[in-house]
Amino acid sequence: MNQPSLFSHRAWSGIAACCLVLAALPVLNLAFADGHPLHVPSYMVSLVGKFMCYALAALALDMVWGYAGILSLGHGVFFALGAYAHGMYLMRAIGREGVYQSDLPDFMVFLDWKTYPWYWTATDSFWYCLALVVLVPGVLAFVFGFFAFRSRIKGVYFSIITQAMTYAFMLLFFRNNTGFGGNNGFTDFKRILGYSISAPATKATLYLVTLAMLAGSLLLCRWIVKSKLGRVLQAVRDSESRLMFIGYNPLWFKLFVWTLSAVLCGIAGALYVPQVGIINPSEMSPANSIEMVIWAAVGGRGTLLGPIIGAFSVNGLKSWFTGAFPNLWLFALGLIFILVTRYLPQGIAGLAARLRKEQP
Amino acid sequence: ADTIKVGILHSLSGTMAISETSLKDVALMTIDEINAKGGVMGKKLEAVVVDPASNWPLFAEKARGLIAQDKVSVVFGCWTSVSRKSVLPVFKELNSLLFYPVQYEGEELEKNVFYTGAAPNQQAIPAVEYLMSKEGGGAKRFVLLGTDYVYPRTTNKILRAYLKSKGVKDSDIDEVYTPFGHSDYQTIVANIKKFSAGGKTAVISTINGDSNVPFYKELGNAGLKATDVPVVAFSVGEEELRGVDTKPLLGHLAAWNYFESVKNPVNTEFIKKWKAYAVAKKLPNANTVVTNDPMEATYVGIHMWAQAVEKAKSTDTDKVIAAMAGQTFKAPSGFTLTMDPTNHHLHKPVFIGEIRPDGQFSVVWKTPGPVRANPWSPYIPGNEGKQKL
Amino acid sequence: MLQVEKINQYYGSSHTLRGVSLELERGKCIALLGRNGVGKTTLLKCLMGVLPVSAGAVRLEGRDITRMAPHQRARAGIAYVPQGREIFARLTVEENLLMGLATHSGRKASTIKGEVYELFPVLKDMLHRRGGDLSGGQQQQLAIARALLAEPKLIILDEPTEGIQPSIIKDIGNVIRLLRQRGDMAILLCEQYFDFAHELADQFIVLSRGEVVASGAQAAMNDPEVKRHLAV
Amino acid sequence: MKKLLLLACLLLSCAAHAAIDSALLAPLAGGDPDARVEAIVKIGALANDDATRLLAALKNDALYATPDGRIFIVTDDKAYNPATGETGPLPEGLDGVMVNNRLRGAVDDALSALKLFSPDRAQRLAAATELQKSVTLAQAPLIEKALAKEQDPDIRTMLQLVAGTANLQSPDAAKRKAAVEALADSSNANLRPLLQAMQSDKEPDQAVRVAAAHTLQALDSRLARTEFIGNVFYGVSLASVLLLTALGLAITFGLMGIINMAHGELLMIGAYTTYLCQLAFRNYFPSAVDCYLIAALPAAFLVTAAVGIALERTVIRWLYGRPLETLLATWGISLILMQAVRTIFGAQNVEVANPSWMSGGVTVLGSLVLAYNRIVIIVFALLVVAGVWLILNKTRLGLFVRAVMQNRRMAGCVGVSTAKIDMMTFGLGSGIAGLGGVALSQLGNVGPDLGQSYIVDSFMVVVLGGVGQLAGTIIAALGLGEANKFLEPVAGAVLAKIAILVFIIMFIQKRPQGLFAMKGRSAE
Amino acid sequence: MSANEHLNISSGRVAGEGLDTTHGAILYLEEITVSFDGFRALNKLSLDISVGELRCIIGPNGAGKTTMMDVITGKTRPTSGTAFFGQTMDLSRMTEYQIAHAGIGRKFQRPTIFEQHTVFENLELAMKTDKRVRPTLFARLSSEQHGKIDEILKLIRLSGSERRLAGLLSHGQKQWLEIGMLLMQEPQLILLDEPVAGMSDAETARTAELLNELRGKHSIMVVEHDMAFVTEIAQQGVVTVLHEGSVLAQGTMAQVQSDERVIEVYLGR
Ligand SMILES: Nc1ncnc2c1ncn2[C@@H]1O[C@H](COP(=O)(O)OP(=O)(O)OP(=O)(O)O)[C@@H](O)[C@H]1O
Ligand SMILES: Nc1ncnc2c1ncn2[C@@H]1O[C@H](COP(=O)(O)OP(=O)(O)OP(=O)(O)O)[C@@H](O)[C@H]1O
Ligand SMILES: NC(N)=O
Ligand SMILES: [Mg+2]
Ligand SMILES: [Mg+2]
Repeated sequence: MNQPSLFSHRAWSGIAACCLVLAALPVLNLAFADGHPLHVPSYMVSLVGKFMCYALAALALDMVWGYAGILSLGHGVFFALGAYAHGMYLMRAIGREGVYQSDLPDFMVFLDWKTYPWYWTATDSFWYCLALVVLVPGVLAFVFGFFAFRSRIKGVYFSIITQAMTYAFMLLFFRNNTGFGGNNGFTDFKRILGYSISAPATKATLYLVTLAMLAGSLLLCRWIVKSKLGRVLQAVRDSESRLMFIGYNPLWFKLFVWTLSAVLCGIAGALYVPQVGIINPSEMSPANSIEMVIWAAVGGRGTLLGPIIGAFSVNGLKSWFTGAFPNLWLFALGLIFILVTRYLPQGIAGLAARLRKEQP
Repeated sequence: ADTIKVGILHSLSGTMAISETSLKDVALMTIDEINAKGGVMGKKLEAVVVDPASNWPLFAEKARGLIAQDKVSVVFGCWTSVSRKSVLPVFKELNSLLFYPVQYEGEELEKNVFYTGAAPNQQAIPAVEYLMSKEGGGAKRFVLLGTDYVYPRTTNKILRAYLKSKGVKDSDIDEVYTPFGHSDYQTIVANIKKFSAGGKTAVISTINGDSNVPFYKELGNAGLKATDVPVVAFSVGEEELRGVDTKPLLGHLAAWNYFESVKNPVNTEFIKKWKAYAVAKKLPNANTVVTNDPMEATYVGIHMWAQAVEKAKSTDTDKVIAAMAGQTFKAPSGFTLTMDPTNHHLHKPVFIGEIRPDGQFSVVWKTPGPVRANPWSPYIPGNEGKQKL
Repeated sequence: MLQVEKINQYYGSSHTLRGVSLELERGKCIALLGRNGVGKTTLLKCLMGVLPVSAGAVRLEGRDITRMAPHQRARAGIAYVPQGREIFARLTVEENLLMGLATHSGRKASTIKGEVYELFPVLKDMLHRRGGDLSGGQQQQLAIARALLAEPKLIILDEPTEGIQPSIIKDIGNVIRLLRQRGDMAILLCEQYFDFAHELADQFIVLSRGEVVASGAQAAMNDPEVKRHLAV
Repeated sequence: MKKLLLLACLLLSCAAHAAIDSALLAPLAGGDPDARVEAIVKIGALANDDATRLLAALKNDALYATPDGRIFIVTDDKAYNPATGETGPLPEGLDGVMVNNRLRGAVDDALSALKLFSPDRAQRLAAATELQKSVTLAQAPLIEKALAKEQDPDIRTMLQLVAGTANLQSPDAAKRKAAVEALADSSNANLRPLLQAMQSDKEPDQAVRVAAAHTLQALDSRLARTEFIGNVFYGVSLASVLLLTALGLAITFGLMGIINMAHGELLMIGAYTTYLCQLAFRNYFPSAVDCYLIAALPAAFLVTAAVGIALERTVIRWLYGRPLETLLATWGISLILMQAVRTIFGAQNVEVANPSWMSGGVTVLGSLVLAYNRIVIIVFALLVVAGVWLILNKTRLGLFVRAVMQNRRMAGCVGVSTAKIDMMTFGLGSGIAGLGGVALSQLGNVGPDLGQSYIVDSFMVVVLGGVGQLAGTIIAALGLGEANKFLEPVAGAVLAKIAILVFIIMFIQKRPQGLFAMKGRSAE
Repeated sequence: MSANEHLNISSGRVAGEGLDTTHGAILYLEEITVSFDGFRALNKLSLDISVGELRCIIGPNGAGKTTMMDVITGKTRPTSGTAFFGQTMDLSRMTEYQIAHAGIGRKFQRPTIFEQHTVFENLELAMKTDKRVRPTLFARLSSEQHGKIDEILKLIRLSGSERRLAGLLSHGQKQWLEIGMLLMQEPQLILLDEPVAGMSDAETARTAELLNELRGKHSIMVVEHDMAFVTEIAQQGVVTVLHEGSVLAQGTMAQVQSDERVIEVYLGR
């Protein structure tokens, strides 16, 4: 309405172009043989697929951090729970092809478990697990958020308890007896919905689903941010108490984005597992959640596109540096973080906005 | 191509860098050594080093990159079991080769992996046997102390089954786990002390990584001496002891398939080369570098692979796998190690060493010769007859 | 004492101060008048160094202070009572007062002169309360007391009577009069309360949209021309 | 059996001769473990200075053998031949005599039995204490003999307990009863199984059983008390570590609002400075090496403060008022610092040894060992806290720091050089982190990742206490330390840690601003 | 544009749904005490406001005026005493947003607006609508609502500035914006804490004019230190003087101004 439009026309065309290019990658990978100039190596495709999952997580984080001012240092837990929920299905789909040739996953055979524990009930259903992907992070976030927001926990206090939460979950999942494979987590998946997980076509499909989810989430988030609710969220960020005096109950607004964000993050995790092939508790380590925040910050928080750009650039650089300068890459990455904060206070997206202003 | 590319996949940053960095260096040294002798099939080896940064999904990504992008013929790498598990599907999918140089919990056999570290029966079981022997102190009670993850949990499960088979009661076994990076061992050491009041006790430590130093410092300061309660560790070697004041640890034990202190010409040569390499490459603390078991396993693995390639006259994965069967190598441990034709594990000797004040180990027990690996522990029901690929 | 020469200031692209000049002598009080949003506060902030000026010069006792940081200007003898009080909310009243002594050293830096308590007795009762817990008017009093403790050569007051009860406004008026009579201090008073300013000032200037549109001696303040610039 | 032999020999205690029969020595160099143990027992039975010297040498790895089986005690580059009593140059082909735990145990037993009759009080006391652990019925006559000779009251008490322990297995019921009663004041946990056994049918005598039950009860309650006190101590000790690691952060984060992810790396730099000080002392003042810690304290403070100031001047000062951005920049700094240390010192841990005055511990209440390094660190933490408190509350600097952090612009307007205060405050916080690093180096690893393991805990402590509240930080550290140590024995380390984290989450619900919340209008 | 037209827009309801004002009073404070660590900011304060009344409250700095408003709006919980909105709503049991929802609007002593939002958005957020999550998400401004915002913009003379960030306004402009937000809320009871502080004399007069227009349509409570302004708006109504947390005097402006005690503690001689 009276808002400057969130994305300019140029940004819209940019987004569309990016989507096209991204969508073309797996197609080129399948269509052209290795060696052909237009061939995209499958390594590249799986890398970009992984980055898109990270980008979705960063986008989710930006909704709470950038717009509602809630800094979560524990989003890794939602990501991982989504991943574990999907992982349960993938584990069941291994069937008897595990090393112990049992109906149970190898790690359960190993623990001498004879049946699935109750929380594995029905996880052989793909759709049930998809529901879990949404429900588990969603319900956890809702309950956690409800109590935290109701107690009016804010700022670093909130950040730290989210960190405590993810840390606690990490330790819990590290225990073998928790029933999620302990430190090794889930890996060695064989198939999804009957299709071999390592088949190029399956991979391309997963990739495209991820792309669609990312683009869809971007649109959804944009719609929310541009609605009046988006403005209420920003008011929560800036002056929550003032908002109460004009009649809004911040609790439900916060809870809404917080839960939405957790669900998006869970979906990101669910898409991540089959593409990366492993989920284990280290995804819930506090450092991982902080890294998500870093992606959003580097890209520019409160901009929707920024976190996506941030996730791609930080992870892209990390992938490239760790191969190209295995001994020096931390210097380079660290320096980039410092320079971004120093010279690009609004992140990469802010730089883009500045350039646009300077040469209209 | 006029070179053969080999991948090196060890964390150079993050929590595992502490252990894995030196494996990368040993691998590079070994490759230099092979190249100096003319390479393999007349081609030089070219190492591609990447840093998976102690991040398991990154291990998988890097493995894929090495195989698919850099087209390496073989990868030497991984330390933790979870990093191995995370790259396994990649190696299977792309049908490539991984050489894994670290002792591990077993319960695994993969066509695409060669395990040059110890399986439980090549390390844990003999160590416990020793502790129960008269010479080892005749321990009757056991504290199984480990970091909370799969290697310690699995090892302890096997050990518990083994101890039971030897008539040790459950009440004489205490199993204790600490989180990764745990640094406060006051309570645990006090509890060990309490437990040991009930009879001759030994501690079997599968503590990994950073927690070892605080554990040993606490042990030393609490006055628990090796003559009272010996601790045998499976993840503590010369490299880890570099960070500890070992004087109070005199007599505590470790079980490995190699110690730097074993005396034989191959080892002398190996140590000399390594020290010279460290100085030449200006590695940090080059004048105090030590060798250890995973380093030896790396060294052996690379040489065996080179031999197999020569034999196969190809770097093709399946041909190399075939040629690996029965490969032998005169290892720094002083024995000639053989690659088992059926289970991809090495036949290795087992040594038990006591910590000396200088941070080295004096060998107090060893097997007469190399032992075949049982990756599937026979003490776990259902594992019978699984020892072959 | 204070010379301001043609200073200009921009907030981004909006030109807030346009060539404002003024001159103030020791022992004199100048009133700065103008409607809401014309740039009074901005001008005072520029004098204190909180905002940079893009052109022009500020001189204190002949010394060019245009590029000095606020703390250097404070040490050079300027004290500032900002609009909105800017109390150190989590310091006690006493500590807030001690902050007023930040430019002093030695014993002087730790002794709060009794005068301020005579002027603002309420502060004495509340020495150990946190600044932020005070009522609005109490905070305003605290802010003035803090500035006076610095014993400045130039005191800048941005709407000092805002939110203060009538009797204390009278007291503050008396203090300003006293300071003026003492003759060792120059006073720059930005005020919406016309009668108050009229009573105390020797001179005045009127700002409108960042420009000086009228100025003169106290007597000229009641001119309809001046009033016109203040009316809506 | 072994002990019986030893005793027999001891009691016969023949006159000392100058040298040891080489036939006795020969098995030591041989490969038969049983023969070696037997040899040690026999040598111990000689009970003369030469035997003591030989056994001590064996224990300290100073015993060597030639390939033909002759034994030498090597000190510096002289070889003493115990068989001949001659000292000469080192013979060809000397090789250390292998000692393992079993042998070491035998040597210890032999030595402590010898030492019971030593003229040195400390040695006798140590021997008596040692015997308490392992005494058997067979040794009872020896103990009685020592008891008869002993004058020192402390050692007598100890020996009485030892005698009691030995006599528990006496076939004579009266003796057993006396022994059980004598042990009523013991706090030796090793007695429990014996006493417990005496409760069962294995003990034929009813009176002894009753007495044993009494003693066992007394012992148990004493042990329980000891355990409780032990837990309190462990908790305080953990708290002191948490406090030292969190204190610097309480300043850089709590007061300045910088989400300082590089805090852990400042701890690490402090620890590495300690390492360098130790190296320097080892190389240049080997005689004073035990004092390296004293030098390390100011050094670590200055080095980390300097690093902190450099960071503040180059990076952080651009970020005031943008607290969330500090997270990103300091994360970058932390990566760089970690990798820098890895490049310079290697990825492996470096060794930092406790100075000898901090090694070991003091035994209290019979069985509770309070490690010296822990005690020192508790005291050190108290001193640092006191210092920080004084600086922040009793100096003008402290006032300015708080003022600048609350209202930077106004602080400038009243004449405070905010840039200088920022620099000094960050330097102070960093320097204190450096001191924390010194303490950590005495407990655990010194490696490039050192900081990473403490950063999460540090933030929890600071936040739980209430950001900007020094007193809160202290109480939070203490609370977490104690809670952890009382939970750990019940739940195990992993569940205890999870429980603590859940507790933190719950606690913040009750106190959304931390333990010491700011109340009133000023809190908004 | 005069304030008159504004009144047409605001529904002009005096009492809304659920508010029972059968006894004629909209607000009752009874024996309210608020203490902060032993200091009594309010001391057994009793006060009531009738429907449609414009009540001026004066009193020395620190008398407890702002604290009283804090109690009414739920920001501070009374240590003892009761506060009722209408006959039935116990304010001490309601949260801030429930109170706002029930129809009490407040302007703070220091202007508090959403600095990162534009002037327009500030008004939009304050507007009386369903303020729950779902309606907010799907809210679209009707042309009527749009018109209303425009009216208010004109009234507070920020018409040209509706797209400016509110944080960039001058002090006086922020005061006006906050008054505008209050009007958007259409509350039944308006609390104004020093509405003309920092306004020029002319602006003050305008504000007085506005309040005189609102009189009778809303119940209003005004706290001010500007005596000219208070005289202007109090007219013949009751002025209450607070001192040390309780009522010191009450009466018409003329009565109060001549009260010795009021002169002593507040007006000065
Ligand atoms: N940080 C800022 N960025 C952009 N514009 C600003 C900023 N601060 C103030 N302004 C604008 O500059 C103009 C002058 O503001 P200033 O605060 O100096 O006014 P003033 O004369 O003090 O008004 P008042 O009497 O209301 O205090 C106003 O129009 C205001 O909107
Ligand atoms: N949280 C608090 N802690 C301690 N004292 C407080 C707190 N809040 C208010 N006070 C004290 O309560 C008294 C009443 O404050 P209040 O703000 O209500 O005064 P007021 O009547 O609004 O004054 P003014 O006209 O100056 O705005 C003051 O003396 C103030 O210092
Ligand atoms: N395999 C191990 N040591 O994790
Ligand atoms: Mg102003
Ligand atoms: Mg007030």
